[in-house]
Parts: sequence; structure tokens; C-alpha cells
Amino acid sequence: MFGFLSLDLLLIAAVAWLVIGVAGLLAPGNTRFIAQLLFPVGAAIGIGVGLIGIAALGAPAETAVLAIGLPDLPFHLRLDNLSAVFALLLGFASAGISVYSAGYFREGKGTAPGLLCVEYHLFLASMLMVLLADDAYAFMVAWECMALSSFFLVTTDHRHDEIRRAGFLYLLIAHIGAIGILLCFGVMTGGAGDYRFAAMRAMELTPAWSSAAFLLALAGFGAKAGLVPLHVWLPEAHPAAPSPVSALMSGVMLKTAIYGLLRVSFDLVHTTIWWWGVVALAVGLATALFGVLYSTVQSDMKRLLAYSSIENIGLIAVGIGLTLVFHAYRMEALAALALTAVLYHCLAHAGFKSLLFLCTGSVLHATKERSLGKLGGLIHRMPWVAWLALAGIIAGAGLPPLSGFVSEWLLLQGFLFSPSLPHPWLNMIVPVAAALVVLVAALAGFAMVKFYGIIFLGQMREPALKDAHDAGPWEKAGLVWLTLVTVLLGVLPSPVILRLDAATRQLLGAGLADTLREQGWWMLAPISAERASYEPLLVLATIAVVLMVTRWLVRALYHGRVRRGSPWDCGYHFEGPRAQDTAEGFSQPIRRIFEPMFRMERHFPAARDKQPYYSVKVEDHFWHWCYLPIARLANSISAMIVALQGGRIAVYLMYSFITLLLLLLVARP
Amino acid sequence: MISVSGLIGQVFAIALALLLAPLLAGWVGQCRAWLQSRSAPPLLLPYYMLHKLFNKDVVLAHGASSLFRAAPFIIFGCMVLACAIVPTLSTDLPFAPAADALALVGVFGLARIFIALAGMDVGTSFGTLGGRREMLVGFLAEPALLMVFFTLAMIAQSTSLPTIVETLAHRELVIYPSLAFAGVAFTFVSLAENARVPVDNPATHLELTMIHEAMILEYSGRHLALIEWAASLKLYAYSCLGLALFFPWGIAPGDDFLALVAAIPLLVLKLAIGGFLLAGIETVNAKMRIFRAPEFLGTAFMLAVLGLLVRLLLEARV
Amino acid sequence: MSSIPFSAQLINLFAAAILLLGFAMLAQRRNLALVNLFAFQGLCLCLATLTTAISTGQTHLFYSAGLTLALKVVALPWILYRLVRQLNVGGEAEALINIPTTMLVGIVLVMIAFNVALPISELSQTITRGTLGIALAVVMLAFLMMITRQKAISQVVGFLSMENGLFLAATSATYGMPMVVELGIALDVLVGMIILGVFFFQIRDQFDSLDIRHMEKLKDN
Amino acid sequence: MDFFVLMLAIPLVSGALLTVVGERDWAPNINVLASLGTFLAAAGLTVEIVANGPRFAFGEQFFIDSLNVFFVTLTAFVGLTTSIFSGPYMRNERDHGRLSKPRLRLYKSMYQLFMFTMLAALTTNNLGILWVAMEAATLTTVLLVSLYRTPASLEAAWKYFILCGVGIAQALFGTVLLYFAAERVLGATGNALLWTHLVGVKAQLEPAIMALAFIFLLVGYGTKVGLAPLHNWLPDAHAEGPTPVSAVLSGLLLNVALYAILRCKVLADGALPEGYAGNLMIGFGLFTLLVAAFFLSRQKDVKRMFAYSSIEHMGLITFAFGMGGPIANFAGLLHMTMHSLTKSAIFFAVGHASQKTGTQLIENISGLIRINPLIGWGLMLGTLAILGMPPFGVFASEFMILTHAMRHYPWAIPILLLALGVAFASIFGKVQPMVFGQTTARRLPHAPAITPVFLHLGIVLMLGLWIPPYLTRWFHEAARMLG
Repeated sequence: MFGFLSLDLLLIAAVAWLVIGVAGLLAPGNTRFIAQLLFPVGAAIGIGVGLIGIAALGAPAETAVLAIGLPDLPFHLRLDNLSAVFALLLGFASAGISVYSAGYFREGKGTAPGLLCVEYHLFLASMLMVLLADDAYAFMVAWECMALSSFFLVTTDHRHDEIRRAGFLYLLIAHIGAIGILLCFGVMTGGAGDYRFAAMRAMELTPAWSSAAFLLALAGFGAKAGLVPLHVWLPEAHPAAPSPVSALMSGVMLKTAIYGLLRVSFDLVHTTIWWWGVVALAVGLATALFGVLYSTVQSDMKRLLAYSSIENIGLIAVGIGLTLVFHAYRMEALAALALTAVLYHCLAHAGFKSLLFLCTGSVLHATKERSLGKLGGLIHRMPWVAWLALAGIIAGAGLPPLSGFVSEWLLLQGFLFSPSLPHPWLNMIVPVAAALVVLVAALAGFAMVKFYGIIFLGQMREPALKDAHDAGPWEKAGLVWLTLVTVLLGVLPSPVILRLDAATRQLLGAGLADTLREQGWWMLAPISAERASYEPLLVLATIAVVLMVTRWLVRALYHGRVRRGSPWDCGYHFEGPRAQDTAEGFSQPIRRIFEPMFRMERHFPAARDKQPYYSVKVEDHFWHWCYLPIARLANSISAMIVALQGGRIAVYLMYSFITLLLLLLVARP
Repeated sequence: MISVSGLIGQVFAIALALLLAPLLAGWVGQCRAWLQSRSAPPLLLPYYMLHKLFNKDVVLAHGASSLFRAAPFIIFGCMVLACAIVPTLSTDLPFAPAADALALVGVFGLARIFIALAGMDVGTSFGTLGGRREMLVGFLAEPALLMVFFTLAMIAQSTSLPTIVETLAHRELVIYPSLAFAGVAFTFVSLAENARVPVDNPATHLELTMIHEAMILEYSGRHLALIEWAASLKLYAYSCLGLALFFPWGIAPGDDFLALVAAIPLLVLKLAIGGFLLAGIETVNAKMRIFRAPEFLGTAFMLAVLGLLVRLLLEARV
Repeated sequence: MSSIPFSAQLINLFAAAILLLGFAMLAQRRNLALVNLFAFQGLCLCLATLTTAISTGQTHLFYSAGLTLALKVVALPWILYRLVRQLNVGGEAEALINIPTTMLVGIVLVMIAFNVALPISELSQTITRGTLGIALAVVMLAFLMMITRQKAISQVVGFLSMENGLFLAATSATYGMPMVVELGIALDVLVGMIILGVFFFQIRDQFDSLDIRHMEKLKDN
Repeated sequence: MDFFVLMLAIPLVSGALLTVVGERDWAPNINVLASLGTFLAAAGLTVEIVANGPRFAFGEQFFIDSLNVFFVTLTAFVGLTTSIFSGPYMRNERDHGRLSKPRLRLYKSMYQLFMFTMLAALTTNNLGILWVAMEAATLTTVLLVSLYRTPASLEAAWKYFILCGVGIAQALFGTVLLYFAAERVLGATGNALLWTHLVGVKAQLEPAIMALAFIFLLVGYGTKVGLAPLHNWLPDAHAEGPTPVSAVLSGLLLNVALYAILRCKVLADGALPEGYAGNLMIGFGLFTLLVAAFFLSRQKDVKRMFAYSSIEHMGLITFAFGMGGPIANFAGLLHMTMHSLTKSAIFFAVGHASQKTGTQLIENISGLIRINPLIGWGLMLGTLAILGMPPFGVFASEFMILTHAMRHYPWAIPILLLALGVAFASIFGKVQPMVFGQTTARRLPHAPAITPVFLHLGIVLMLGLWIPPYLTRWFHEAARMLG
């Protein structure tokens, strides 16, 4: 394109984002200028990034070296197929979110719009740089800039204690994860001090060191992605952040962690050992199951979605685990199938989760309410948001014909081939894991129905909801864009996968393109049509045609008369909106069936209570099993250590004296 | 690629499904009445019902949204699609590549979500109750169903339903113990999915126990007709699926027109027997509490997994 | 002992006296007497340096001896004396640990110091190699004294006594450091003492006492 | 005139001058001008050294090579910015009635003398003079710490004096031992304490003596560096002295003490078996890091907290130098630079913040960003920088230290991870509510000097992304010299 390499163009895009951000500081208080000029321009750049990502898929890798960086280690950049996949994800998802933000950010809330603009675009630019980095230092710098800018975005409304706490927790875990990643790079340099990825690729590590690198990467990137047990920041940070930021974090930022994990496990480290896959599989399953169960019992709509993100990341990790297992046994075609599922799910999740988070943003704007228990019936007031959110929840529940199903289908196909593994234990365990994946998907349906049904359907639970308004034009544009992404990814998987093929081929040397090209563009049959096939377009078309024909026939043969009346409800129609299920009520079966999984504090009304009330609070076991004990331990250690500073000078002198004596007596050369 | 006979067979299968489905529902009702020593309703009662409902005005609750009105059509569409995919008469189905066994589960799931959402739409206590219970049954049944399909898919090395059926129908007579487990599990799941006793009772509006009926309480007129029709289609699809998977004999292998014709009476016969057995099951069992349902479906899941393991352990080299 | 020249015997004698005075300071309860002991220690140091200077003929050791005399025998004790009088803290200097225990610990320290210094002393070519162990022991005894005393004055005396030990090491074990260094050290010690003198008044103004137990407010637990 | 002589003369002369005129209204300008002059002279000296290589001054008593010229520049620079910062800061203190005019005079003259002692300590070739200068630096800073003459500041100064005095006495013993060892090789000339001579014969120095000497030197100067468990004076002195003094203590004095250890380590490495000195430093470094991290979580006073953070970073740097080798030494030097700049910037911001809120207690400071966004952001960014968040330069050095440790000292990794994690949680958890949230701050009579804060942070940011080539060369050379 115009003599520029794609990499240059992406670099220009990153710089342009930075410039837009800084431009926001020119008039930090001017919301119109920032929201309606800068953000749309940022969105246009996002589309550009997405297009370049598409163009770069299949093209040979491009590298560049910048003038900045450490001495002897200037920033190395590289655009290969794997980065291109995630760049296109970043570009297209952020485009929708930026357009939406143009209508979302308003005056007078916490951080000034100009600052918000800086943080937002810095966030985008650093995510892009994470994808392009080709040495450990550049990667870490971009990675932490990403964490930092998103932290400031999360704490936009920093006047509230709980938002600050959420931001703190987020940054803390991000930082610890980052140290893990850094150590992983430390392992991979092999002590040679060459931090370029190219050098790491060339490095031959012993299996022990390779395993250390993989585990560190899993922990480090897992902390960012939200793998159990490092997920605790996620359900705190997402509700605290403004909705576009939640969308960006959930939709895009979590994927950069996946990108990093893929980069390390398939590109930088050569050897793959089968148990890595099992570890990833187990962690992924635990994460997915945990995420979805907690997502079903939430009462805050953004927390619900945050837990759902944990679930989806878990599924992606399951896919990575499967890929690793196949890859370890050199079954590259199958590994490519699983990896395609992973990449596709990244794309799909970026679309639908961003969409859903943005919908909650509109709801939040219209109602000032995040608690599910105070919403309801918004489909009447916000039809645009409601219908677009419907696409989001169908994809989120992993149902045909939308995007979420494609990746789940591919993943399950991958599982079906696991009996061909030359390892009896894996043969047995892996199919059962598939059943758990299905359980997770089905529970996700439960969560999504709860989310949608309680927010948009039913009667309005609070009278104030009558004043709710639909999303504005900018917001609608963003939502429509993401809906389009979700639908297109859902109905046209084959062309997309043909593109993704370049990435799997780069990492594994195999891909699905050959088999896919044999069939039509509308058909998805990764191995062969006899083996398994899925034609979402046909599914959609059939349902649509039957719908139309039935409707026409019914009207033609009978009539289309409609009357309005009170609901029947077995004669209880006089019940008000409070008779509907609350958020807690809806998830009661889950709490009951999976009781040991939750930590609950419940209050039941007594028989003669004047004002009976029922309440339930569900808490994360990991807090009580993992984090609080650690915090307590740290606290008691520090209590002990603090005693060192007791204020008495004689004691201080004694420390010095004893140190000296010890050294004199013990430390002989 | 798509043969004309295949297309004819496909259209014929769909038409047959639309026609036979209410009949099957009627037949099961009749059998139930016989078994319970009641006087039986007419066999064609479901057709009268549908006709009557289509004729009636729709009474929409005040709070009903457009989603409420669209849902019956979507659900009906899903069920028609499901019936088109399941090999009933022949395995030469042009629609079959659209969705394999996994996607079929997805299509059922889609219908479930819409009916649950529709149940919640008016905002009544029973509607939301039904919606939540329906989703409960759904997430319990789906993994079990998938495990059944997994077992079969491993036997046939395919998830495509026609391929599975063809493989099973034309194999040598080998006893697959795994199939027995899978068959029982499938029966359990079918009962739950189709709102039959012991999980649900289609014939009652007893408020504390109903699931399916609770969701559709607010429907009337043509909407209710479509939902009832869709429900019978679902029963039909499940029955045919069960028959095709576990008793696949007689399903026409391809463009054999004679075999296709011959398959029809065989199918009707099998459905009649199946319907009778279903009625039998419903008669000897009592409706269980809603929180026994997880145990019931958990058993189904265990059986399916056992089937899978048996398949891996005993039959891997068969 | 006969193989050691007389001057070396003399130096060892003075060194032993310094060590003895160190013990005496450790045992001494009264501040005023402490200052006196410190002056005596300085005198012994001065004499030891002088003996070394005479026996080796190193001229700069004469300056060093003079400096010690001026600073450690005259100037510092005088300043301390004035302070003790003005601040009226001549009396009991309460120790944190009782004296016999302190003495026992002191003997252990001397043993440690000798043992640590032993391998080094054997390497030394100077006639006064044995004094290194004594110097180290004096440093450690002074350290112990600083730890066990509760009055600011006695802590400072301990500090200065430590400096004596260091000087002993410098002059007797190595025939003295370069002159410029010794001058610098002396200047530092003097200035430090003056600053401390100012400090004592400020501390007494603020705390009404020179008891360092009042200065335990800054702490973390 | 010789840059070197100028560099030493300016602070000495202006210190003397300020003793006389320090209470005048224009005295702060003299202070700044003198610091500027020192800085310019240091810069000139740097250019000279970079161009012509190492040189001597005053016979062989002073020696400037690429290692110490880098510390000299840094010291002069931070000295300059601190003097700029202290202008309005001290005026505010005076107007709040916390300091009288004679005290201001004392402050300024002692400040200049302190700069002199540090520059002398850095540039001297004579390990004895190094000791003398270090002791003099202690004396000047004792007066600075006790400037407020409150009970707390007197207590802090007293502890500072006694502990560092005792510590540095041990360093003197070490120096004597070193001389003792050197004398056997070099003869009892004045050259036996000259580092340039010592380094030539370091392999011949007697190991038994050198081991003992290094232990004494490490414990002695280590007290001044703030290595645990010898650190106890440090938080008190930082918290109770005036903020500019905290800034130079943390930013400069600790560096100078560490520099002294490094010089000695080079000698010890030559004489002793491989890794002996290094292992001692690794042990001290890790212990310090860990202890300081756990101290951090219990702090209530913001300056005290950042003092512990300095201890923590000194531990990390000691650990890095203990590992040795070109990468770790480079990282250590870089980290010293970054820590100086960042920590002094933080103290500047903290100083203004506590002036605005009238307290140093963390719980009473909040919402800085609302009353004065620049101070708020300065504190926030400074904190993030010191916690090792990129793109700030502290991260660059931590990056190298950690990756290096991962391969060569993997057993140290859990300790590093634990310490860094605890430190992050403690510091950030306390600073966040100070910067964000509702506010209690008031307006100040004199506008705060924000420039130094952002100047420092700007440099730290730049060095995180781009280190100028000549700086790199210089660092490399210094790192190579450390072995």
C-alpha cells in the first residue's frame, strides 16, 4: 500500500492514536470536541488497523527496529500472521467501541474528558504495540503501559472507594502477572542476555527450563486473562470501569493475554510436552466452570458479564490445552483445528462481549442502575439496545447461527478426535472434559437468559425506568457495528477461517484451508463433509424462511387479529412487578445444585417478621481460600518484621553488632 | 451435488414431520389414556386443537413485547429445521450438512432460549419461574445429550447424522454395549427435553410443578398453536432421532426411491411403538420434584459417560 | 616474650592497658568517672603511639601521637567534662543489663576478637602485630557499652572509646595511616563532638533529660 | 579554571558564604546559583572525562573515572533540582512558622557543605579521605535532619548520628585493615590507600585480611546505605527532616555510600575467591529487600513509607551488584540513577502535598488530584515509576535484574517476587487514596516548584524508552570497571 509496509502502517496507526490522545489535552474540558471529533477519528484508525490486519494475514512477516529502547536492545517489531489476527481483532472491536464512546462519554464525571481521551488512546496504542513487539523489553513496556492506562480508565470515577479498590486489585494482580511474564522471558533468553524474540526462537532449552517458561507464561498471562485463581480482579474491575472501557478490556485486552500465551507456547518455545496441555486444559476447565457458575448467580449486570468473560477465557484456555496436547504428539492437523477454535473464539468473544458491555453502558446511562434487581422491561423503552443485545446473548450462549457457536463447535470437533491420541489416560479424560465444556456452554445459556430476561423483559421493577431512553446515534452506530461483526462471524465462518489459516500454519505448520477450499464458502467442514459439517447460513436461512412462510400462511389461511388484555398468569394477574423473579431468584436452582461451589451468606425471613426480607450474598471462595489467607499471612509477617523497628537505639546497635559478629564468625572465605 | 431425489426426499421428510408430529402427540395421549384406564381422546385431537387455535384471536398481555410475538415463529422454525436434519426416511438429506449432531443440539438450544425469554417477557411470576426451570433442565440435559452423540460419533467417526445412521444401519451385527448405555441416557434426556413425566407433565397446570406450560401461559391463538405444533415437532424429532440412532434399520440409504417409500410404513410402525412405550413410561412413573431433576439428568449424564468409556475401553479396536 | 623487643613489649603493655580501661568503662556507673577513664584510655593510646614512633622512627607517628594527646586526652575530655557539669548528669549511668553480665559478655567478645584477629596478626610484619586483636576487642567492648547504656553521654563516651580502638589499630598495627587521613579523622571527631555538645543541650531542652529511653517514640510497631 | 576544582570549590565557598548571609531573602537564589554552578562544573568535568578518559587531581588524591563521574553528574543534578525545589518549600515552612531565620541559614550552608562532602567522597582516590568525607556528610546531614528541633527530629538525628557514627567507625576499621593489607604490597607510603594503586595490586592482597576488611567495610558503609538490619536510622531521619533533605538523603547519600562499597568490592573481588563479596552482597540485598517490603505495609507516615521504599531499592541494587557481570552491573548502575531521580521527585511531590494538607499522615491526605492536579499526577506517576512500571526507567533496570536473576540465581526469584509484590501492594494501596478521592488540602502562600518533579520524571521516562548512546557507553564502561 503506497510503498508502506503493513507494519509501518500499523506503527503509524499507533502513533496516530497517541496523537489523538494528546490532542485531547488541548481542550481537556471540551466534551464535544473530544467525543465527537477525536473518538470517531480513533474509530476510523481502528478500522484501518483491522483492514491492515486482514491484509497482513498470509503475507510474509515484516520486521522493523525502532530507534528507542534499551541500549543494545532497541525496540524490535514484527508483524506476522499471529499478530495480524489479533491486530484485526483489536482494530475492528475498538472501532465499534470508539464510535460508541463518542456518544457515551459525557461531562462532569470524575476524570476530565481530555485525560480520558489520553488514557483511552494510550490503551489502544499500547495494545497494538503488545502485538507488534518482537523483543522482551518492548513487549513488557507495551504490556505494562496497557495495564497502566487501563487502570486509570477503570478508576475514571475515582471518588468512590470501591472503584479505587477495584482498580488497585487490578493493577496489583496485573503487576504480579507481569513479573511472571518477565521471568518467563528471563528463562527463555537462556542467560545469554539477548532479549530479542528471534534469539529466543533460536534458543534450545532443556525440557525443565521449557516447562518453567510455559508455566510462568501460563501464570503471567493467566493473571491478565483471568484464569482461576488469578481471576479475582476481573469481576471487580469490569463493573467499576465505564462501559466502553469494560468492553475494551473484556473484548480486546484479555485477548492480548491469549496472544502472549500463544506466542510463548507455540512460537518462542520449541519443545512441547504433553502435560502442558493437560495443565492448560485443567486450568481452563476450572476457569470456565467457575466463571459460568458465578456468572449465573450475579446480581450486577456488569459483574455477570465479567464472570462470563472469565468463562470464555476458560474455554479459550481449554482450546489452547487441546492444541498443546495434539501439538505435543505432532498431530498438527488436529492441533490446527483446535487452534482455529481458539482464534475464532477470541474473535467471536471480542465481538459479542464488547457488544453486551456496551449495551449495559446504554442501560446504565438510561437508568443509572447496575443492579439487575432494579431493572426490567427495558425492551419497551430501549428497543434498539434490546434487539442488538439479543444477538449478543445468543452468541454469548454459544448458539447457532451466531459467532459463539462456531468456535464451540470447532472446539468440540477437536475433542472428538482426542481418542486418537497415543496416551490411554488422555483418551479417557479428554472426552469427559468435552462434556464439561458442553455443561459450561449450557450454563452460559442460563446466564445469558438471566441477563437478557431480567434487564430487558418482564415488567419494569422500578417506576423510574419509565423515563429510560434509547441509545443515541453514536452509541447505536457502535452497537450495530459490533452486532454486524457478531452476525458475520456467525454465518460466514469459512471465509474467516481461510484467513486465519495463515496463523495456524505459521505456528503449527498445518491449517484447515485445504479442506475448506474443497467445499463451498458457505460450508464449514474442517476435516471432510462426511465427517462433520456446519452451514450456519443455511440454518439461519431455513429458520428465516420458515418464519416468513409460516407467518404468511397463517395470515393468509386464517387472520392476523390481535387483542390486548391483562396477563392470565393462572389467575394471579393482579401481581405487580415484584412478583417476577429477581436476579437472585432466577439463579436459585444453580445455587442449590452447585451449593458447595459458592460461599453464601443468606438471610431468611422468620415466620413473624413485621418486614420480612430475604437476602443472599454470594462470595468468591477463592477470596477466602486463597487471597485472604495470603493477606493475613503477609500482615502477620509484617507485624513480626515491624518489631525490628522498635524505637530503641540500644536494640538497633545490637542488630548492627550481631550482624558484625555473625559475619566475622560465619562468613569466612 | 444435491440430487433431485434427495431434494424430493427432503421436502417429503419435512412435510411428513409436519403432518405426523401432531398425530404422534395424539397417539401418545391416547395410549396414556388407555394405560390409565381413561376414555381416550380422539387420535386427531391435536389437529382440531391447532385449527381451533389458529382461528382464535390472539390476546396479548399488556406488557408483551415484539419478542413475545416473534418467539413462536422462531421456535417453530427451529423445530422444522431440526426435523429436516434428522434422518427419518432416508439418509440422503440435502439439509443434513447444515447442522451435524452438535449443531442440532445448538438448534434445540436456540429454541429453548427463545421460549424461556418469551416466558419472561410478560413479567408474570409463572413466566419467569418457567423460564428458569426450562433453562435448568436445558443445562442439565445438553451435556448428557452431547455425550450420547459423542459415543455415537466415535463409533461412526463422524458427527454428521446421516453418516452415523448409515454406519449403524449397515454395519455387521456387532453388539455395542456402549450403545445400550447411550440409548438409556438418550431416553432420559428425551423425556426431560420434551417436558414429559417424570420431569414435567404436559397435561397439568399445577403451578408448583409445571415447566413448559408455565412459560407459555400467556400465549393464545395462533401463537399458542405454533408453540404446540413446535412442541410436537420436537417430540417427533427426538423420537425419530432415537429410532434412527438405535433402531436404524429400514432407513433408506440414498437415492433408492423404493426404499424411501418402504421406509414410511416402517417409520410409522416404529413411531407407534415408541409412542406407546413413552406413554408406558409416563404411566408407571410419577412426576418428580423439580430438584430431583438434576439427579435424574445427572444419571443420564453418568450413563452417557459410561457409554463413552465403555466404548473406549472395550470397543476401541472393534 | 624474650624474642620480642622491649619497645614492642611496651606497646603491648599499653594496648593491654587500653583494653583494661575498656573493661573499666564497661563496669563504670558514673558518668564523670567514665570521662576520666576515657581520658586515661586516650593517654595510653598516645603513649602507645609515641612508643611506636620512637621504636620505628616514623615521623608522622609523632604528629599522630601529638594529635591524640591534644584531642583525646585534652580537648574531648574537657568538652565532656564541661558538658557533664553544665548538664548536671555526673551521677549514676543506669545500665540496661547488669554489670556482671555485661562483663561476661565482654570477655566472650574479647575471645572472639582475638580469634578473628589471630590469622591476620600472624601475617603482620610489624613489631606490634598482637595489638590488632586488642584493638578489635576494644572496639567491640565500646560497642557493647553503647548498647548497654541508657544515657546519651555514656553512649557518646562509648563511641569515642570505639574511635580509640580504631586509632590503636591504625597506629600500632599499621604504623599509622597517611597523615592527611589522620588529620581528617581527627577533624571529623572534633566537629562531631562539638555538634553532639550542642545536641545535648537541645535534647535536654526538649526531653528534660539525657536519658535515651525518652527517645523511643519513632517506631513502627 | 579546572572544572574539578570549581566543582568542589563552589559548594565549599557558597556554603561558607551562606553561613553568613543565609537568612537574606535572596539567599535561596544564591543556593540555586551555587548548585547550578556546581552542576555546570560537573557537566564540564563529565564532558572532559568522556572525551579524554580518567584523570587525577591534587596529586593522586582525587581520581575521576567513568564510574564516579557518572555519580558526580547525578549528584550535582539532583542537588540543583533539590535546591530549586527547596526555595518555595522552605519559604512555606517559614511562613507556617516551623523554621526561624537562623535555621534557614543553617539549612542553606549545610546543604552546600553536604554537597561538597558528597562530591569529595565521590571523587577522592584515597579510601581514607573517602571515609572522612562520608563522616563529614553524616555530620552535615545530622544538622539538617534536626533542623526543626522538635523532639521527634532530635530523636531521629540522635539515632542517625549514633548508628551511622558506629557504622562508619566500622568502615574505618575496615579501611585500616585494607591499609594493613595494602601496606604489605605497596609499602608504608601514602599510596597504600590510593584506589588506583590498590586496584593494580588487588590480586596480591592477602585474602584473610581482605575478607575481614570487606566485612567491616560492608557493615560500615552498609549502615549508611540502609541495608537491613542496619537500616534503622533511615526511616526516622527521612521522615523527620525537611523534605528537601529527605530527597537528597534518599537520592544521593545512599548512592554515595553504595559507591563506596562498590569501590571496595572491586578490590575484594581481586583478592578473594570468586563470588565471596558478591554472595555477601546478594545476601544483604535480598534480606534488605524482603524486610523493607514488609515494613512498607505498616507505614502511616508518607515520608517514612518512601524511606522504606528507598531501603527496598537499595536492597535490590545491592543484589544486582552482588550478582556481578556486565548485565547486572549495568542494571545496578541504571537502577541507582533511576532511583535517585524518581525518589527525589517523589519526595518533592510528597513535600508539597504534606505542606498543602498540613500533615504527613497518609490517612489524612486525600484527593490531591482535585486540589492540585500537577502534584497529584506527579506523586502518582512517581509512585508508579518507583514501583517499576514501564515506560519509566526503573522498569528497565528491574527488567534486566530480574531476567538475569531468573537464569543465574533462580532460588532468589521467589524472594524477589514476594518482596516486589508486597511492596507494590503496600505502596500503591496507600498512595492511590492520597492522590484520588475527596480532598482536604489547602492553598499555599508560595506556589510549589513543580518543575523539578516533572523534570525528573521526564528524564526517567526518557531513559525508560531511550538511553542516549554516550550515556550507554559510559554506563558500559563503568559496569566493566566493576567487573
